[in-house]
Amino acid sequence: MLNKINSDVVIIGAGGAGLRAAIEIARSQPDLSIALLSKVYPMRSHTVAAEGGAAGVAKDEDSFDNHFNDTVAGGDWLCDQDAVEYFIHQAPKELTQMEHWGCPWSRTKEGKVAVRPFGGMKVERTWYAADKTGFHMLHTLFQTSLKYPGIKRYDEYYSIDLISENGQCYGVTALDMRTGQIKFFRAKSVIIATGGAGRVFPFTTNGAIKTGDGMAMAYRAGVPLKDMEFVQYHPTGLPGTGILITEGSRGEGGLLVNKNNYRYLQDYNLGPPDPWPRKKAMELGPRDRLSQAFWQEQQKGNTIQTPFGDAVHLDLRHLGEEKINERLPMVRELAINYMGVDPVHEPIPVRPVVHYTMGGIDTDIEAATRLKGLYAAGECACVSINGANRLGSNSLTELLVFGSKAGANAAEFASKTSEQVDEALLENMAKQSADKVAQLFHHQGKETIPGLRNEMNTIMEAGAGIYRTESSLKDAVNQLTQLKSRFADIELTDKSNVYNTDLIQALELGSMIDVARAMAVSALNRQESRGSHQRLDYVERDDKNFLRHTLATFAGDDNPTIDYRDVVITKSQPAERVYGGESK
Amino acid sequence: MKLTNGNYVRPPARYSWWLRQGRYFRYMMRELSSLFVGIFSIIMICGLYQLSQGEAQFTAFTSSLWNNFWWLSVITFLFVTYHSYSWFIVTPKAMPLRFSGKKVAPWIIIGAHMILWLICSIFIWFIFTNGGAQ
Amino acid sequence: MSDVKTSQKSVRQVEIEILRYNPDTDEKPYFQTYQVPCQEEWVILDAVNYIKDNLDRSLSYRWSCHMAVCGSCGMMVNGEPTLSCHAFVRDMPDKITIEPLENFPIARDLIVDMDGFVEKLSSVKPYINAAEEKTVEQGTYQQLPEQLQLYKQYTQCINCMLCYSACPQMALNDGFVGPAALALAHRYNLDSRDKGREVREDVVASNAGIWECSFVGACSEVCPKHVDPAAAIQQTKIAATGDYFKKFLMPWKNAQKGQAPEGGDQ
Amino acid sequence: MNVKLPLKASNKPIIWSLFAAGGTVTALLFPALILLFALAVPFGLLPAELFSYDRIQGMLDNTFIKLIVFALLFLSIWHAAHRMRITAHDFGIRADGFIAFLFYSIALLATILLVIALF
Repeated sequence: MLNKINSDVVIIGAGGAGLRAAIEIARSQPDLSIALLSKVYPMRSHTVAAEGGAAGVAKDEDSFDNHFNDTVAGGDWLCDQDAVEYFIHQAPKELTQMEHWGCPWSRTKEGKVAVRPFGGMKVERTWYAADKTGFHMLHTLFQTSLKYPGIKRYDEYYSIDLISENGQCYGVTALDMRTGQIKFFRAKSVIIATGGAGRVFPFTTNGAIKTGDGMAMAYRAGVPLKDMEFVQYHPTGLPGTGILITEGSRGEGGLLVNKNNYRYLQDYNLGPPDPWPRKKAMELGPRDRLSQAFWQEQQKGNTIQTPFGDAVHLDLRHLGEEKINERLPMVRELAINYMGVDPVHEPIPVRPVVHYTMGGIDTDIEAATRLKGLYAAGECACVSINGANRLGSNSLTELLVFGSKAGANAAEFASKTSEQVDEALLENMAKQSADKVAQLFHHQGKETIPGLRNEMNTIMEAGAGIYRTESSLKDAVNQLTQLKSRFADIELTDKSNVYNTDLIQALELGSMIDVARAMAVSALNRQESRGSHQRLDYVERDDKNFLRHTLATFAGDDNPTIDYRDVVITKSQPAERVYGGESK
Repeated sequence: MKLTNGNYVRPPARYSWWLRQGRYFRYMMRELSSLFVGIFSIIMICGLYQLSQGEAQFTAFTSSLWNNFWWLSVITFLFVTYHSYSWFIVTPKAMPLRFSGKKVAPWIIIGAHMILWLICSIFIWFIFTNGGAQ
Repeated sequence: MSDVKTSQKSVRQVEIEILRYNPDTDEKPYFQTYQVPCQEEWVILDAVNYIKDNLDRSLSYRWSCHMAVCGSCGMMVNGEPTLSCHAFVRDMPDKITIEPLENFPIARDLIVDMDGFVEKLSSVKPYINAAEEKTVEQGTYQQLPEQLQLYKQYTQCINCMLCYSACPQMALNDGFVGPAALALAHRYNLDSRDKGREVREDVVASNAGIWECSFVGACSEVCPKHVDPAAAIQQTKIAATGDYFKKFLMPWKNAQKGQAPEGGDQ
Repeated sequence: MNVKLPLKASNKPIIWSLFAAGGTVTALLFPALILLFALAVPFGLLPAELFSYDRIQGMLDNTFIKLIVFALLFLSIWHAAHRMRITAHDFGIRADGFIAFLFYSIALLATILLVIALF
């Protein structure tokens, strides 16, 4: 008999979105019991690594319309505009709430919250806490969550399968990593907040934990994954390690130059090379365009050879030591430690690196999925406000706005629902989920986990990288299909019950292969170039056929089935994107 | 799968931990200096007591201190000086000064203490050797 | 990218000795030795990942961000509490010893039981305890940059627990609330938005709090984020001593404290 | 590794404030005092006549100096006693009650002797 734990709401993932959801439930409906599951302790969640900041209208000369337009244009018109509208209005409120909870936002001389410019913005609206915004937000949320006794944390529980029946979600099975025991978390409503899946790619800013578990879980339970072909490359990661150098460094005035010390972005329709100081520089163009420009420079042979591959230079020297120390202390520290380069004296070598999955679990503006009682928020979800390319600093705000929304709605659902369901049936499903893990655990196979994982990484980089073609994507899809069947024949060598990270990595790999297939098949079917999805064989944006969201539905061992849904357009008709210094 | 709670607790090195690392050893020497602070305090108190008992006792005390126990005084001096040094080195932690919103650099706080130490020492020496010369 | 990672870099053979423990099968921990071809630019974590992927799938440890901010991968490296993603192999000898963080029970291999740590962190009530809660509509609090600077340093803790591992008082008394938690309490005490110092003093100035610290200073020396918990504790001692004598001299203040709502939402 | 509840309010501030004040005072003055009173004569830095009974007694006749000497030695002895208690703990001696009694008793006796000697 499986150990069963009853709560009103189960939240899977205790990063920014999960914690924000938990706090929302605990303070709006203190009677509800909340089980907060995470495969890591909350402060290890990858929200911690976000650097630059969180967007929300703050200045008098800014407006909600500006934030709306920047977001929609940045997303190449693939955003649902009703969701964006809600998002931009909630943003300043959520950021203010964070301030009340103690987030150490950087300040102006007058003691107001300071804002900095970020890529794709007309007016600066990025709230920041030096260059450790995600870190401070996560710790503020975690520490604030300790105030609420209603939040019961289950740290280091790896969630396995959603338990759903008849179109409604009733809980999740999870592995207690320290004992190896699988438990059934029965709940009236469930929120997934497990973050992205950058680890599908070999070269990423994402931490080891970002393996798309929540996406895969919802996907296997029948919820489509939306717009999975859109994977953001951040233009400035450190070669070798993929460590993120924040866009804030360009917001503060950093310049991108090629091996000839030439600001090459001017050649890619991103604006004139205005001298510093300037607000709307070409360096602050959208991330997709900057990453693509790097690829083009690489083709032309203008990139710089480093022992860790090709790079361009991010030059901060003109900012001076004092400003670098005040605004970008972590960038300096990271560059010195991991690159041996002090940005005060030398330019930092950087290159594009996989950063963010715009796509994710298909949710509506209420953070609800098509399974009743199942909600999703944060990077694992696709609302969608990010469209084809996320605007820098919208994601930290997104996890607050929609984390809060998911919490409120899940609480509401949990307190109203009066389901009639056969408990024995649910328990049996939970047991099957546990048996599946046991089978994996005991299987004697010949494939290794690191081997398959490296192959998957290579396939995705080669087939679904910055630029894609029909043949590269077809290859990727075919190879991933083979990989999926080979995955059934893996061997686990660790037979311990306690912190069996071999088993956890196997389960994560299973998730990643499913997510990777959704990405590759979605990308193959989108025969246009839009935002971060660039096809060398379909170079134009095609609004006639593809101003639509891709919905990939799980089909077992077969490739997912692909459907489309129209984008919600309220007030901004698709137009040409104008970038950085080109904009007014 | 079976339930396990078999955490292993390493026995701490209760008596010898401070020999394992330089930083622990330096700390223990700083702590041990208190023994010598105590010894010298008691010597001084004894001296004062002998002083109150009359000239003969006091002279016996000083000659014993200078002739028989000078070696103890040397050790005491070394430990107590180390105590002073190690105490001033950590003052910026206990007293983080701010001047018009900016943190005063630790070396300034340490330096100020060292200078104060020097001034106090010279002052005592000077007062004693010159004072009472009336 | 993986081809780039393995290309033309100088490789050094390093002997890595790791303390292993599996409660399912082992009475007590033992050392296991691995030969690892380390690349010049590797951090210790890369070498451990190499072992996991190529030599021994059963090795268990925690890691995630690889950029010294998530705080997962603390280990004893050659006897020193270290973030393994932040320590470079090039700075190490040809033989490296890796053990789980000291002063914590070993759960498995390099994974320690950190529940006690999290409990201690929670015990100091590390959240804003405002005199009056503002609504979102009332906007943000004013906080001058110099007010922010006052506590900023103490917000930098990533909960990596290296300080607990370095603290000899922790080894001698496992009930001690410890450096990170006390520094966190100090962070909120110094925040101009917070009014919760007295509430926190119940733990901070208790028989398990600041007075257990003998100012060894090892916590601050090993802190990868320069939080300087030793300083936080010293300053808290001074403040708590002031509060203690104030209570004697002004007993009527105590009565007021008793009436104040404690812990806000608790 | 558990927070053992209930926690007790500590009365350490009393002894700690003596300890902290004593630490600072001894740090500033003790090296010079030792050099002066214990080492200057044997090492030939100063003539023994400077330490004659009459001269020392004459200095202590000054009430102000007497009070300063009292404060200095009072603080230093309590500083040493408290710190010795911690040091004993650090050396692995686990009889804190006894140790505290022992060292604080010595400090108390020394304080009494000091009062007798001076006043």
